[in-house]
Amino acid sequence: MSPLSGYLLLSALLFSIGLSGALTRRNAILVLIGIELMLNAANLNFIAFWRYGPHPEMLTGVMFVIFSIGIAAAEAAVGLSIIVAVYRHFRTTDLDKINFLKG
Amino acid sequence: MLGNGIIKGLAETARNFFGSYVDKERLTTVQFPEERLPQIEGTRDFPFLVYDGDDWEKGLRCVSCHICEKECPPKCIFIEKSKDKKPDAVGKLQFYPVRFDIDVSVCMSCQICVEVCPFDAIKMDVEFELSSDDRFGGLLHHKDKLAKSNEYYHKIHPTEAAAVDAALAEDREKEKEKQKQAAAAAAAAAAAKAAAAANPPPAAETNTDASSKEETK
Amino acid sequence: MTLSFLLLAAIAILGAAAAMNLKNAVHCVLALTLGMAGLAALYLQLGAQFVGLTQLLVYVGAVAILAVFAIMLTRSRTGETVAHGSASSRISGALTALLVFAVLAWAIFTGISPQQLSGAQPEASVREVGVALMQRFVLPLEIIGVLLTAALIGAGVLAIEEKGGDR
Amino acid sequence: MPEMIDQIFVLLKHWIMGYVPSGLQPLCSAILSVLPVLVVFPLLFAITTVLERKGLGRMQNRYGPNRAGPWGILQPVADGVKSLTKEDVVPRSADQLVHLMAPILIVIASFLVYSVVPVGRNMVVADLNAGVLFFFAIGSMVELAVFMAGWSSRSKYSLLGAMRAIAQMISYEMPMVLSGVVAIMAAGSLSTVTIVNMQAGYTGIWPHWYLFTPWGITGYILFMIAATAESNRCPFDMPEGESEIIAGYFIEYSGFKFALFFVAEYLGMMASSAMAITLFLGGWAAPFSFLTWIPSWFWFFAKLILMLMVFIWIRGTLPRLRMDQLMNFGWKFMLPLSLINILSAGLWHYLPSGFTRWSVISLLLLLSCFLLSRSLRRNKWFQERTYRFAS
Repeated sequence: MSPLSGYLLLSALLFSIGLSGALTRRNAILVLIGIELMLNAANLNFIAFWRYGPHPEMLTGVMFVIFSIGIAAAEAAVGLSIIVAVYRHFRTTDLDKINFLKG
Repeated sequence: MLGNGIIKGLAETARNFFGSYVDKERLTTVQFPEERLPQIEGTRDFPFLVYDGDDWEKGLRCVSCHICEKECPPKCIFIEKSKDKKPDAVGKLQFYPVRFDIDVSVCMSCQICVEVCPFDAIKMDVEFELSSDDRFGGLLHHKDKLAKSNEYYHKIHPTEAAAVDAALAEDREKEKEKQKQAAAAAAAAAAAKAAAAANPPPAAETNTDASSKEETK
Repeated sequence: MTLSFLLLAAIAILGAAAAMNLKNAVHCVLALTLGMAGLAALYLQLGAQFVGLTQLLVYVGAVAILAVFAIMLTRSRTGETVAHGSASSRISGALTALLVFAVLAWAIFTGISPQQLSGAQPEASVREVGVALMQRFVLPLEIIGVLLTAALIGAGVLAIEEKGGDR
Repeated sequence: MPEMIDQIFVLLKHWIMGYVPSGLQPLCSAILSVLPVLVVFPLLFAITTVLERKGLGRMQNRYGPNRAGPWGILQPVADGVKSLTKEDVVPRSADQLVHLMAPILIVIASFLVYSVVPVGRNMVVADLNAGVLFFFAIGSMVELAVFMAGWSSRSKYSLLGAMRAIAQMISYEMPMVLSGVVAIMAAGSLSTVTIVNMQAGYTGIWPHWYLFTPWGITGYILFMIAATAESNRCPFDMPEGESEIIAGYFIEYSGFKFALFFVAEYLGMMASSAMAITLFLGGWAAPFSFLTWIPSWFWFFAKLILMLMVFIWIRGTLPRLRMDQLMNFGWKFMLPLSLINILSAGLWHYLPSGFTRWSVISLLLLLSCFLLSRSLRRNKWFQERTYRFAS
């Protein structure tokens, strides 16, 4: 097994863990954390491909990860403030109970 | 502009810092175990038992009436009353404490025991270095450690002690008067009853005289 | 497959798995932080120093603290935070994740030919990153700047408490 | 000969390395680099505590500790023995693992930041390409450790203290990073070694420290204020305000764990000072060109102790701020001023050198400082305070 596939496997595993968390947890904050985890798994892929792929001097993977971290930070900030706002309205962060639009 | 006050304050602390090395007058603290500030007269911390005369066992003013024990808010006093009576410093037969313990670790120095004592037997001390290796026994003071002479009381709280002595002397004077009157009345009655019998001199009276003189000297 | 890779991968997986399985939400966030720190160390190991340290700064310093603050602000009245969904949803979620992992692993094992890989350690010094940000990637950088500003304002607007609200 | 004394520790390390078999050399080199950091800075911490207590005493016209050893210099030893032998109490409802991890994490983070601080010429544990970023990244770990300590204790005081500490640290981390950015801009590098090397030259007898520029001194002052807040020192010590929340986030710690928090606080203070020295005060560079014969490491530690004394002086002078004052100051004064400072550093780069550059940039900074402090004051002066919970 080449070193690259090790990193890719790790990334896939992290992605699956994050996905399972995002699908099964009921606390909105923990769902957000799962999504962050999936995002980070993708970031690891970018770095691994930058390291072992062709043309590392172009820094494409590194740049992609830097922007991705920036977006993740913005997402976390907005997401958590949405959760706080939702909490203020519903008095809970349990996603199963926030079902106003369900009809 | 922001920061003027900060600079002023910094200058002040710097002045204190260097000044304390130059000018010893600035240092307001004393080096405690070696140097001590003189105690003011109102100093008081834990109670002690006053005795008259030289022998602390005989001269204790306490008659173990249990008032202080009952009044003590944290219940730090333990008294065991004697079965028999012994003559006190005045010579009158009184009960005396077989045990008189004060747990200093519990005492809160409220002075209530002093205020309720009708015999002026318990007073406040100024001794504060009471620390001990023994956590429980060392802080439970027994009768022998608590008993301190009236002279000591005069030394630590002169004004108060003089007032107490004066009051005691006055009480005794009154009592003497009363006894005299009683004796006179008794004598008169006795004389009236049995003129033949001679009046014996009251022994207690002379005793009281002697001890009160001794006290006030 | 060096020892350091295995160690850091173990830390990252442990942190991630704990973050998704623990009961207490604060424990989850702390475990996530551990996983993110492991990932940052992996970036450093791969030679991407700037990215690794940024990851540490953003996830350990900012996102974890934000999440913790959010948990503290939204603690449910009944006490402890809610754990998992119902058993059926758990099983279906885990199955989906397992399926995704199987597909990804299959793709990884069949898709890569080792001949294309370069072995040399590439250089990503801060200077090069900076030059790239200012030349090739200047437009994305501007867009990210606008996005972050918008996110800052938006988060503030969302989280601010209206005067005379239901508090 | 001066070069030899200057490099004596580096030469010593090379000499020892000569006796080590080649297989063990990387490991041995790492140990030899790390070990001095683990010895010197705790020692400096011990010296600082006794200096602080004696200095504060003198500022308040007291003697300070003078019993343990001659003039009380063995006081830290006595304190150490005391804290080591004390009982380690863990609250029953505490989160055991997190409660244990918090002091360990905070001490690790406090020690890690020293790895990028150049304490002398060629004397740095790791010359990282992104050293300053490493410093701030590791510094942000302290916040998490503080939260862990406060939350795991399950005490409302420690939770309040932790929340205050985190709010304060996040608010002041931004001005700290931004005020450090000017030095990074001027040096064109994130590596601490390069930044110091850029400042090590002399014009006549005067050094090229960034402190001696208008943006440098502004950045330095802002950095130091932010560093005071980051290390929870007076006047920004609300997180451990004794009078309102007893001791803040480490109230439930005792014995050695408490001592670890104490060590971490002082190590953080020293790390911030070391970073300020690196960024603005020329690191190990001598203050005048004719003093370069004195070894570089001496200059670094002399500057460090001087900075620590300034910290002590400020602690002895200023009372504690209120939380709203702290937040207003951080967000409405420090942050805008540090942004303007970055702008002025950029302008400085493009203006022709000479008197004009000096006066323009100084005027810009002074004016903005004046206006910001006025706006800070305006709304606060005659405002009636309302007490929400005390009616």
